[in-house]
Amino acid sequence: MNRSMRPLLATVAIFLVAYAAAVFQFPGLLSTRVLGNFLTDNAFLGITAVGMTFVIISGGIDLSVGAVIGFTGVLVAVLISSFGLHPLVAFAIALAVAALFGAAMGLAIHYLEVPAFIVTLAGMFLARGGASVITQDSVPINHEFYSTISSLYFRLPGGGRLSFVGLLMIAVFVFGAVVAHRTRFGSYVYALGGNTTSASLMGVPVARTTVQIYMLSSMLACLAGIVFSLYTSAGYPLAAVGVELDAIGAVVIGGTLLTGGYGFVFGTFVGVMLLGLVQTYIIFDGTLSSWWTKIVIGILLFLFIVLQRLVFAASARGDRSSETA
Amino acid sequence: MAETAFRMEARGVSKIFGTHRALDKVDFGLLAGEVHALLGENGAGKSTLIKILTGAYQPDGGEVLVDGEPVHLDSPLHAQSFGIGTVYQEVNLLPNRSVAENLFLGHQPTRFGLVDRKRMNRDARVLLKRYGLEIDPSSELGSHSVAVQQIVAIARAVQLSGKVLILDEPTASLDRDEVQRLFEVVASLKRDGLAIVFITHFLDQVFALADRVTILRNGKLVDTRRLSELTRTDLVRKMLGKDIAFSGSTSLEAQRPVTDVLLEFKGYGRKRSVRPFTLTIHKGEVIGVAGLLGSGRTEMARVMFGIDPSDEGSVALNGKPISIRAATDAIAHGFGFCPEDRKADGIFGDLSVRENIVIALQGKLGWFRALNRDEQLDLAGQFGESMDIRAASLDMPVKLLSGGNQQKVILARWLATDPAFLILDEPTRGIDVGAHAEIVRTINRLRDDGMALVVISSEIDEVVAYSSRVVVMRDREMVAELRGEDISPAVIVQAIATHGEPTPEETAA
Amino acid sequence: ADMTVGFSQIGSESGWRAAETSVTKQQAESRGINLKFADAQQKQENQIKAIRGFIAQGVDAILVAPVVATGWEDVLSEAKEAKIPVVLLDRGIDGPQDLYLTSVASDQVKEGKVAGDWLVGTVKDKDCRVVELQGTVGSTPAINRKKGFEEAIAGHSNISIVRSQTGDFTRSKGKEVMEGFLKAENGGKNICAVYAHNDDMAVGAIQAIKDAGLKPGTDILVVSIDGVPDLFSAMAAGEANATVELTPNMAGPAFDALAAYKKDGTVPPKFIITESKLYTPADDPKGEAERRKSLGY
Amino acid sequence: MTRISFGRIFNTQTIALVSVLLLNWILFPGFFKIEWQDGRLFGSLIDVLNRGAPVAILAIGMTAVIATKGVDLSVGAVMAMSGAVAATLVVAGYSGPVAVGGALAVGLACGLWNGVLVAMLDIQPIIATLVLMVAGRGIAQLITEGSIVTFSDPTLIFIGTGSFLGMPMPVVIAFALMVLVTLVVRKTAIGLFIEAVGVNRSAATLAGIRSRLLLLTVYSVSGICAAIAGIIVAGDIRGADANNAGLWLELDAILAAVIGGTSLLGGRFSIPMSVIGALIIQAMNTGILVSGYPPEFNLVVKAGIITVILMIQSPLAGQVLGFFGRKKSGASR
Ligand SMILES: Nc1ncnc2c1ncn2[C@@H]1O[C@H](COP(=O)(O)OP(=O)(O)OP(=O)(O)O)[C@@H](O)[C@H]1O
Ligand SMILES: Nc1ncnc2c1ncn2[C@@H]1O[C@H](COP(=O)(O)OP(=O)(O)OP(=O)(O)O)[C@@H](O)[C@H]1O
Ligand SMILES: [Mg+2]
Ligand SMILES: [Mg+2]
Repeated sequence: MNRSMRPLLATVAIFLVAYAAAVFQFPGLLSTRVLGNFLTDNAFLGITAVGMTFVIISGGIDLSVGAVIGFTGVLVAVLISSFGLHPLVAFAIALAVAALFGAAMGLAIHYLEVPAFIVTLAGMFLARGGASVITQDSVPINHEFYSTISSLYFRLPGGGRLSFVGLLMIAVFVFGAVVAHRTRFGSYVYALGGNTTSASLMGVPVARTTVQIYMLSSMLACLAGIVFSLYTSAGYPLAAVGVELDAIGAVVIGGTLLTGGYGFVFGTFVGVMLLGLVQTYIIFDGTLSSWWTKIVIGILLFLFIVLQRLVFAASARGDRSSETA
Repeated sequence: MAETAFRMEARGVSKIFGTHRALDKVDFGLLAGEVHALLGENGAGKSTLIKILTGAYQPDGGEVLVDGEPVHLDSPLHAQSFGIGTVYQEVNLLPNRSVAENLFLGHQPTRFGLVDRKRMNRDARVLLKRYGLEIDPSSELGSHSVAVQQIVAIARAVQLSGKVLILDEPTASLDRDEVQRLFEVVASLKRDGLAIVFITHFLDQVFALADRVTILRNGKLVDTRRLSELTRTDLVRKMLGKDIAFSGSTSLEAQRPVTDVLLEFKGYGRKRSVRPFTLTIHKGEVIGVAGLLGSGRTEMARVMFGIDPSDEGSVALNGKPISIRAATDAIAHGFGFCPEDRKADGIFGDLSVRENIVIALQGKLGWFRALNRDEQLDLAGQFGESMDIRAASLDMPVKLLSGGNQQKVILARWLATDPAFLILDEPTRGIDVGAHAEIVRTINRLRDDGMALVVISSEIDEVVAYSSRVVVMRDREMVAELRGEDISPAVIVQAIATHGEPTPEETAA
Repeated sequence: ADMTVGFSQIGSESGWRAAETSVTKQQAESRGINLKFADAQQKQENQIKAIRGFIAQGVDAILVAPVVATGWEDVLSEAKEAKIPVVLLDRGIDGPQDLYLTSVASDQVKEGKVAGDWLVGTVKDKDCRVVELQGTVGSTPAINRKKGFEEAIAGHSNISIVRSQTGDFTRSKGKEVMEGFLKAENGGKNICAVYAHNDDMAVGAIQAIKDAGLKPGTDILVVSIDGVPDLFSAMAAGEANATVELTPNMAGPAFDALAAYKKDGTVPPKFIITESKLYTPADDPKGEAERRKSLGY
Repeated sequence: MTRISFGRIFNTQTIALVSVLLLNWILFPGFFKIEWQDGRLFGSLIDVLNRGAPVAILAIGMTAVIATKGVDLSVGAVMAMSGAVAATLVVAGYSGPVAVGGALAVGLACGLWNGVLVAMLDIQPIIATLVLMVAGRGIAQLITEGSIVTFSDPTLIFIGTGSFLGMPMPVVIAFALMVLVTLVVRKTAIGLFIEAVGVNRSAATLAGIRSRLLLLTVYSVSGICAAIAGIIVAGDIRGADANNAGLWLELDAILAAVIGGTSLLGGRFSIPMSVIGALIIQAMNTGILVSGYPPEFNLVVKAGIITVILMIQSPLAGQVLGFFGRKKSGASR
């Protein structure tokens, strides 16, 4: 078995066990309604996390995604409500802006040799600030296109809904998995995460790939912003604050190493579902105060990480121990 | 140079790092169907020239021509498009990806725009077979030893090279069989008309393979000649600019009197790493460790040094049992260890040469007895000089030194701790003839000073040259301990090669 | 049967919010209501998740303190489909009114206006340069309280807002921003009053004024909104001049409305507006501070 | 270090700091005015130092962590916790020094916890410290039950707002801490070991450095620094605001370290430079405050200035400048 598969399998196993345990306590969790909600409610997070997976596999990080979601929502809302553009046109404009934004960050990371953490932090300030310069209010979007989309869903037996945005997220995951694991671009991404010098000597176009990675991340964050605006029919400059940390958390819980080079897009999917499960569990429980909610989320995060390490360590024991320390 | 039909040519290239002229107006031409050896001391500028020829560096002067046309190679990818395949000095592959992907990265076979993994793995298997390597192409490259990675790097370069193949010290971590296979491959590529550059510090290999040689010294071109016009001594003189006395492969002068026992490993071993071994080491003794790649020599060293602590057996120092659970324990007992993978486990790339040299001693002194800057400079200067480390300044980052000089820095680091027992894992890998002789001399000197050493090496001649005893590893097990008369290349090779049937020593024991 | 009510709270970003949560819990307990509490950590998406979760559990009613006005239609229609009444607490939403049973909230614009009116009444014809400590940029209360205050002083050219910066609704930012204002306005000599969008920032500002060697409440008037105990204490010490109370008991009226609705289908008024009462040093600030101690501010 | 050459004083960080200060002066002419009032110095420049102190203190610990190739996201939450503990202790009747001791102990405990996760369990620092970043604020709120615990303990208030020789206490504390930590890392071998572990942990272990113990120490120092910063901000507002104390300050601290020239990839570090980085950030914030621009522009301005600073610092800029420099010297030859 491939060594790098192990954290992924560990995550899947943990998810299944955790879900089973939660269902045992609250049988209501095993309904199509809850499952449908898992997809719909986490769609924007999932889409963001796909982009984040690429960034992290390449050894980088993108702190700007939450702000890009907020910015996109505001931009789209203003374009539709104030300028009367068709949503699809507004989407295209937003995606183009996001692509430029991501490209600028990628260029800065590569040519200025500033760590991604800092470049994307500045990007976060810029996007968040840009959104509040456009408007400070939350801008409602009243367009029939929006109502059409939100009425697009499959009804599942048992009252659940398989919504358009949920399906879109799945499509993005499939797309992400194919790109990561089945294209040359994908192999370049892993190459950068493995060792940038080696990658460059092996003929990987490092500059181009770096720029493409951050473009991809920003564009997926933008798509997530569009989904968020569909989800709420509005744009709000403070939307999705802190989503970057959720996305990073999902990616890492999904078995991708923050140091780069290893990871699976599908793992991220499981990571997103795990986070969703934790939140749903806390809601079903309904007795946790604000502070206990934070503490419990922290504890669960800790347990997942430790569990993953244990599973990883147990299965890696036989290997040539290359990591000394 | 009268020939004009160069496949690839560098005309008057220069490269300046800061104030250091790594290359100074060097001309270098490659003919189709030749093996061209590029020789020079550590730091002579060989790797730098290669990097310019392959677009990894941009020259500060001069030009590069392919088939007579001046080209501007702006990246290794660009060079690849001209059919130039390269193995760089340090294995530059991706340990996190599969073997097959490392072979084909950037050129993966695709179907409908998607990478066709099945075919890629199939092709990889076929390709590697040529080098006698039967490993799972979908396995992670990092899970294989340096040697395997080296072979993969070679296979990748060969497969990318339509016109020119450049090999920068490809044989440094290969054993005889593998070197032989590589030579066969090179010979056949030569017949196919490729121009091949070959960098090595092994003169035997130069004479076995090369048609012409180019010699660099201190970044300047010394000479380009047909090999047949040169003798071994000529070569060395041109490289060093002076004569050196060859110590030759004379075995130990005489049986020296057995001195005090320093260390005794009894049934020492570690599960899944190395089978229990028993070894007594005396003061003033060099124990050579021979074995095939992957035979567990490195593992043995790691267990001795406590990096992978033993889970069986005992060890005694000067007759008193000690326990070695971590590297710090070993160091506290006066051990030292130069690891085999200098990039990953040895050097601190961003730290200065000075800091790299003092760090082990400082580690021994602890957190609060800091050596001040002057003491550090003294120490670094002293050991830098005795090891003949070529660095523009002791304060430059060690990563800017040539590979051989980095190796000397690590050796100096341990000598500075004044160890009683030193383990050297492949200490001469990638080191030029001058330095090689230097290190062998150092080993001998240390032994005469009463230090005990364990030296792992794939160079059997070298092992013979300095060992008081030789232990042979096979399949992670110590299978033989040779001494006296038995320390000869023939016996060692036989002990390594013997499969199944016990060696004479074992039956005797 | 016992009623189970889900409560989606924004988070715990301020003392007032903590008080609202604890008052809601107290009110639920005293009525024998089983309260399911979900903290959204300031995120709308978490609130939507919580509401969906409540629907999936089949609660009898849902209370929401919406973090932002927009974006509730889809999820509230789901609640409606599931025949679960929804009551909005503390803030309203943009959207069709049939999506919720009622909204229990203060009028934030009015809060700002009450504060502004007080200032207008206090300074009369004197020139007054006001500095404003805004809430979090883009948050609804910040926008509305600014709007209300500006409306109140609109007709009075002697009163003008000379500086306005965000203090993020926090004490320490309120203090830091006030320090900056004091420096920028001639050591505070040019400032006649400070208007803070919440009491926490006002408390910070009071400290900054004191540090600058001026007397808050006398040299610089202090007016703010919320009515938290610490501000009443400051008022008792003569360091604050006015606060507009925002009651943390939004849940009481909400539970009453729900109980009546469940019992015989009485439809409550669409908007239950809580009182925006002005407190000045004349209103026994010491006693007010004491009275609020147990509410979890 | 004793050897400070002029080349080290005139570096990009100090130039950036001076530029931002000058920019502030252009926007607000009274910026450099300093007065003596009530036995202490008073002025915008002092505000920059005073308000910058908590982030500077965080940056001191953060720099050491980053130099080991780590990062500590939990410092903001640790600030909230230590403030909460100090406040509840004095409210419960304990003396000020006891409260300070309790808060520092909390910081140490948090640092040890992070250190154990990173050094013993080999969890990646970002994730390891994310745990405490999330849970820590919850714990702080649990301690204060979500409210702001106000106090009037003179010790704590003195730490937050007192002054010593005319300088605000936070500035004095930050300066003392900077000198102390700098001396400790440079006069012992600890600095070298931190850099060695950051550059190549595996080689450091092989060279006999107790890298686990070192990491544990470094994260503990970061925790203690965060606790000190937490006491300061609590003392400053005379209350522990568990909800907001230190919120997002971890990002400022990281930014300060990076502006100060410490690479997120570990290795070389300079604590005084990180402190200057923190002052640059605060000078920026104060400048925005006194300039009177509407707050919507705060973040955009901040992003712009960061970008400019990073561009000046980048190797590319160095090459461009070096290129012109070389050309000039070449011509003069
Ligand atoms: N990136 C760099 N920056 C500064 N100096 C460098 C750099 N790369 C190489 N050098 C210096 O250039 C000189 C030539 O190095 P090079 O690696 O080409 O030597 P080499 O002949 O390949 O030696 P070896 O046999 O040890 O591999 C050395 O002195 C080295 O220190
Ligand atoms: N030719 C090979 N084919 C497959 N695996 C190999 C080969 N060579 C080495 N390995 C792997 O590398 C592992 C350990 O090699 P290691 O480096 O410890 O051995 P060594 O005797 O020290 O050799 P050297 O130091 O010369 O590389 C082996 O257990 C084996 O799995
Ligand atoms: Mg070389
Ligand atoms: Mg080995």
